[in-house]
Amino acid sequence: MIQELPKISTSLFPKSDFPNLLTAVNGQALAYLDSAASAQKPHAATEATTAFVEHQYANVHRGVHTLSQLATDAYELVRDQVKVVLNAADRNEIIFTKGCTESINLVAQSFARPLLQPGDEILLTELEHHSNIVPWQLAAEASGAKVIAARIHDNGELDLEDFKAKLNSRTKIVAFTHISNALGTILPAKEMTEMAHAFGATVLIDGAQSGPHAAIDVQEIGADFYVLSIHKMYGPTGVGVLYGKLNLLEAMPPYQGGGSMIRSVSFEETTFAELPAKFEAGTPNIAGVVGLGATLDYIAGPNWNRDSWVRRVTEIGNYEAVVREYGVSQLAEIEGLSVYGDAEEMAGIISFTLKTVHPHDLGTILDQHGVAVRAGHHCCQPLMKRLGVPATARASIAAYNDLEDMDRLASAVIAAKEIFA
Amino acid sequence: MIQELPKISTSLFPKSDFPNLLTAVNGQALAYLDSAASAQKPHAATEATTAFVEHQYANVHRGVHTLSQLATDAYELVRDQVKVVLNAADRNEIIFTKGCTESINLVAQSFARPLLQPGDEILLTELEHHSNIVPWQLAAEASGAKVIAARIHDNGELDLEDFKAKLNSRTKIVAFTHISNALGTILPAKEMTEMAHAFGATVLIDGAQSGPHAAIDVQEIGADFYVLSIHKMYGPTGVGVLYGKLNLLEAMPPYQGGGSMIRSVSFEETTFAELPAKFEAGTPNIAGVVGLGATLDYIAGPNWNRDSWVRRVTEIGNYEAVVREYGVSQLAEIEGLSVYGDAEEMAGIISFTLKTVHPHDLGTILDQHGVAVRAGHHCCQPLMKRLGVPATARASIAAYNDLEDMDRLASAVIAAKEIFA
Amino acid sequence: MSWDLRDLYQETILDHQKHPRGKGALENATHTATGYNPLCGDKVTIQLAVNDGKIDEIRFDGEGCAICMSSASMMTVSLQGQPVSDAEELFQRIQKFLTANDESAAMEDIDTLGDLAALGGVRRLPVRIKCANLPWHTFKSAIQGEQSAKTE
Amino acid sequence: MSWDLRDLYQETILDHQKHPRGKGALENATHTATGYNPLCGDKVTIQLAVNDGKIDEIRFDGEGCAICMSSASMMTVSLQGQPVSDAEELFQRIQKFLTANDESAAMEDIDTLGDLAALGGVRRLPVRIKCANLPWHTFKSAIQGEQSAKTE
Ligand SMILES: Cc1ncc(COP(=O)(O)O)c(C=O)c1O
Ligand SMILES: Cc1ncc(COP(=O)(O)O)c(C=O)c1O
Repeated sequence: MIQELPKISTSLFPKSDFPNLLTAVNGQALAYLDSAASAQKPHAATEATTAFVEHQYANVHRGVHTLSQLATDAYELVRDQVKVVLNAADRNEIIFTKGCTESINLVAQSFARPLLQPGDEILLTELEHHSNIVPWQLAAEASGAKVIAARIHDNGELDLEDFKAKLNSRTKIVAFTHISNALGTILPAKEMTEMAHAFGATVLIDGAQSGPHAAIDVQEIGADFYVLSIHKMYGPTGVGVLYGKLNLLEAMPPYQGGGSMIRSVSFEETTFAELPAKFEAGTPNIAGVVGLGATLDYIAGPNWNRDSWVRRVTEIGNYEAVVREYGVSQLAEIEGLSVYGDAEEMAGIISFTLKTVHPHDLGTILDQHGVAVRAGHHCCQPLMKRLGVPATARASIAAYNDLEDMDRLASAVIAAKEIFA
Repeated sequence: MIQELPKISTSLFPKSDFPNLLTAVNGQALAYLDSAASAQKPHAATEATTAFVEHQYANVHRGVHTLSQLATDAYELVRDQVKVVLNAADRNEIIFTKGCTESINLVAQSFARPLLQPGDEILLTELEHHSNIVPWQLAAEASGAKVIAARIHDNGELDLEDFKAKLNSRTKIVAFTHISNALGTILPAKEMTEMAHAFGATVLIDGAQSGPHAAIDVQEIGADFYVLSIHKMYGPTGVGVLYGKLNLLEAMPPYQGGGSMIRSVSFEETTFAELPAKFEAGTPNIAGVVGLGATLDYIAGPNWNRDSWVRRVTEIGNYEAVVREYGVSQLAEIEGLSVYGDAEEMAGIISFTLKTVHPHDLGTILDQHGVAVRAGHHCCQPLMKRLGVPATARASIAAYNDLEDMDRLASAVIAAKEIFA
Repeated sequence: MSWDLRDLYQETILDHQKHPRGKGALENATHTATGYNPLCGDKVTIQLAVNDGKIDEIRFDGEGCAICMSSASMMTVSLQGQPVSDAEELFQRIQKFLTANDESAAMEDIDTLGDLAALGGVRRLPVRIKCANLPWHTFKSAIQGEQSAKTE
Repeated sequence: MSWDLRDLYQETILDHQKHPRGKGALENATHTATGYNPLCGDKVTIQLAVNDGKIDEIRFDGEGCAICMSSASMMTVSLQGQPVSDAEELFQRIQKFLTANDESAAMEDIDTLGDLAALGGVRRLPVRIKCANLPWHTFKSAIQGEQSAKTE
């Protein structure tokens, strides 16, 4: 894809903006290549969050006093920001959850479970993360529906023919990941959504890995639901996003009951609040949501808007592709090393195995060299089975990684190989 | 209860430990009397959390690399700490959720919903917060069970006779608040639990308000489930606790599906992980949980244990009772002011109305005097109906409040009265 | 205080709160709607008798804070006997007055508002704007034939 | 590196990994259990032929990292032909060796462990202790008549 590697001397996000990247691990400088599991946090956003907690904090949506109002304003402002990030049509389409996993469970329970009839089908893909499999299995079990998975090609690309062949009039839900966390494959989300809509299915897209690395336009894709995990977007833990089309969210029953999601409560009858409150029962992760806002500001710079956001994340995606390409070229020199995933469209993930060294041992040895990678099934056991490996080692690239991190990765892999020689 | 008011010159927790308390609001020093909605956070805990995020952060439970291990250790250590706070028998009885509301919904959906048969009863009290009503209504609706509420006396005390009379062999769940957030009433949790158990019912206790203000011993109470909201315990938002007896949690199906909560996943069959992982699907609020640990350290001091924890929170409860008593005595001087809730056992909450001034107006006027109280139904609409008021003003007291805050409250109320004279 | 509470609780407001005009039920109402503010529990019912495009009678009832109750009371005074089209136009002016971000835009029509100008104090307190606005939104719902309104 | 990887991947470990002893299926097994490490996907099956309180035969099979596979291989060597009671006692010693918090307590019996002492490198890497321990827990499950084990 990339014709000529540009010279990259420093990373797109300065490492010094992320204090944890400067931590010494096992006496080595850290080469953090596990951002697909969770990204490190910019100091500026942590600081802004602390400032909020220490100068504007109170509970939201309930109080007439000043702090409560300040906190509510800060919290709700972030809803507007996320609307821009996803290009949603309406701010009430943005629901804050505790993460991608909760967002998917919410849709599986409040949308799918009441809808599904025995014999109905939920179509997934072989690439899915457990968080985009198990919630559907639970809803299917409760309703007698079936979970089905579209196959992938050996290079990690989705087999679009098989996907198409598995769509039919019983297909009620289609759920797939925008970017595979285990391989890095980018799926043709718009095309798949159109195919699914042709059969009347409702489409949920798992954006856990696309959020931080690609421009997303839910209207252009046509997604019915789109979910994000903020801790993977350089933001705080315990925050997620559910985007849903207004008419779908409006028609859905609430997921959790509690404070803030009601209009009126009596022991005889309870009526529910409008969107988005209906799906945000209880005190939300106020500081986390405010921290998300500060993180978006860090990523896109002051006074960002839709245009500058799209430019920035496109730049990030391109940068990471360059770093990946370089890393793959370095690893390719190592005999016995296989990289999994070689689709046309790849995000910044390198999944690999080494003939003589088990991924778990590789993980430990790399760690001793200060190189943090993930080793295991990446919460994708069905995919591992499909690839015929128990596990892989995975280096995932973020905007703060650089070519040197790739060099460190390659030389640590060589060192591992030598131990087992 | 308190014979002689000790002289209190400084608060139990120094205000200067809580930066937000030093914020000027409307040009006035802040008298923050809304801790029952959410408590302010000690700087020491915020700082410790930042140190974690900036030096040890990674995702938990999945990685072989050093940061992942450090993060997992830090996260799991807090589970041991919470076990001590509640005096649970086993660390696997402690599940981290996003809040009290989620904890109750989890039990309502995973425990109650499969158990309940048409005609079964769920017994609550008239004191309950919407978060301890609506989840049960949702479970009851799905199963054909009925939600019933035990009455209170006019002084806000539970009518134990009525509670007893409403228990019967159809009562499957009994859920009640340990301390009323709207009135401050402390309920006889142990006695009520024993009464409920005599009919074979399972008991959930809502500890949202007891967590920060009272010593809790789930084994001594005999509670089957006990839930906490950490943001009310001076800790971060987006973290809650579900305590459940081991045998109950083990027998329950999972609530949400996703990463970490599985043993193995295939499209044909999925098996679930052991406790506590089974109920912690997806990436948890890692920084929030670590922040909880730091908050407990702040509250109880370094190297705390069960004994020193109990001593400390008992001291906090006693201190707050003294401040409350003083506040009530000041307010009692104001003609037309009525305090709601006058049970034998009261926590640090003062709920009141003023004849000539609507609580909402009172809230605004107090706020302009720098006094932050809540005005409204406190997410307790059935209780407001029972008391025959649309709303009350509520001053809630934490360990950082002092007698001067009470004086400020009383004089601001007098100012409000004058405006409407 | 950086700002005087008397700006919010002006004499006019307190007067309408203590001596509400147009309060009570209306027999032969052609339009009725009830509005709620779920945040604070305020509740206002507006009843209208509209004939030939004119508001012959208007009444309010309900329970709420001083801002909400006096706003309702002043509203009945302003709308009583008005053509519906003028009432709707006044609704628009009130919206601009209470919610326009730009202070000078908000103040443009202040001279045409009479007693209603006393509601302007809420502009400084976003959380209370809903209180002032609840009767107006409820009126709007009533005239449009809806039965409930809210202000969030 | 602050610590030498050769401490973890000692010659003994690498030798057992490359040339596993006791690997394969056992016919006429009296006890069988399979252990999983859900974290990394390691899977070990242990089969035993126990007669008159003695382990006549022991085999392992499965898939996993070097630590896990060599631990299993060494275990078959140590337990082959041993009385069950001795095997259970060795299980206890291994637990202490791998998991005792106190370093000197852990090291007490090191001289009695033979090749197994090579597993000691994992003590420095808590996340890898489970790898070394999985075969042992699976053995324990098998002898107790359970069919599955895990190490978390
Ligand atoms: C008694 C009681 N129960 C439940 C809750 C709900 O807690 P949260 O909103 O943190 O989930 C609250 C807090 O508002 C409460 O006071
Ligand atoms: C593709 C994908 N989907 C879903 C998830 C689940 O996200 P979380 O654990 O933040 O809920 C992840 C992250 O592990 C992921 O990579």
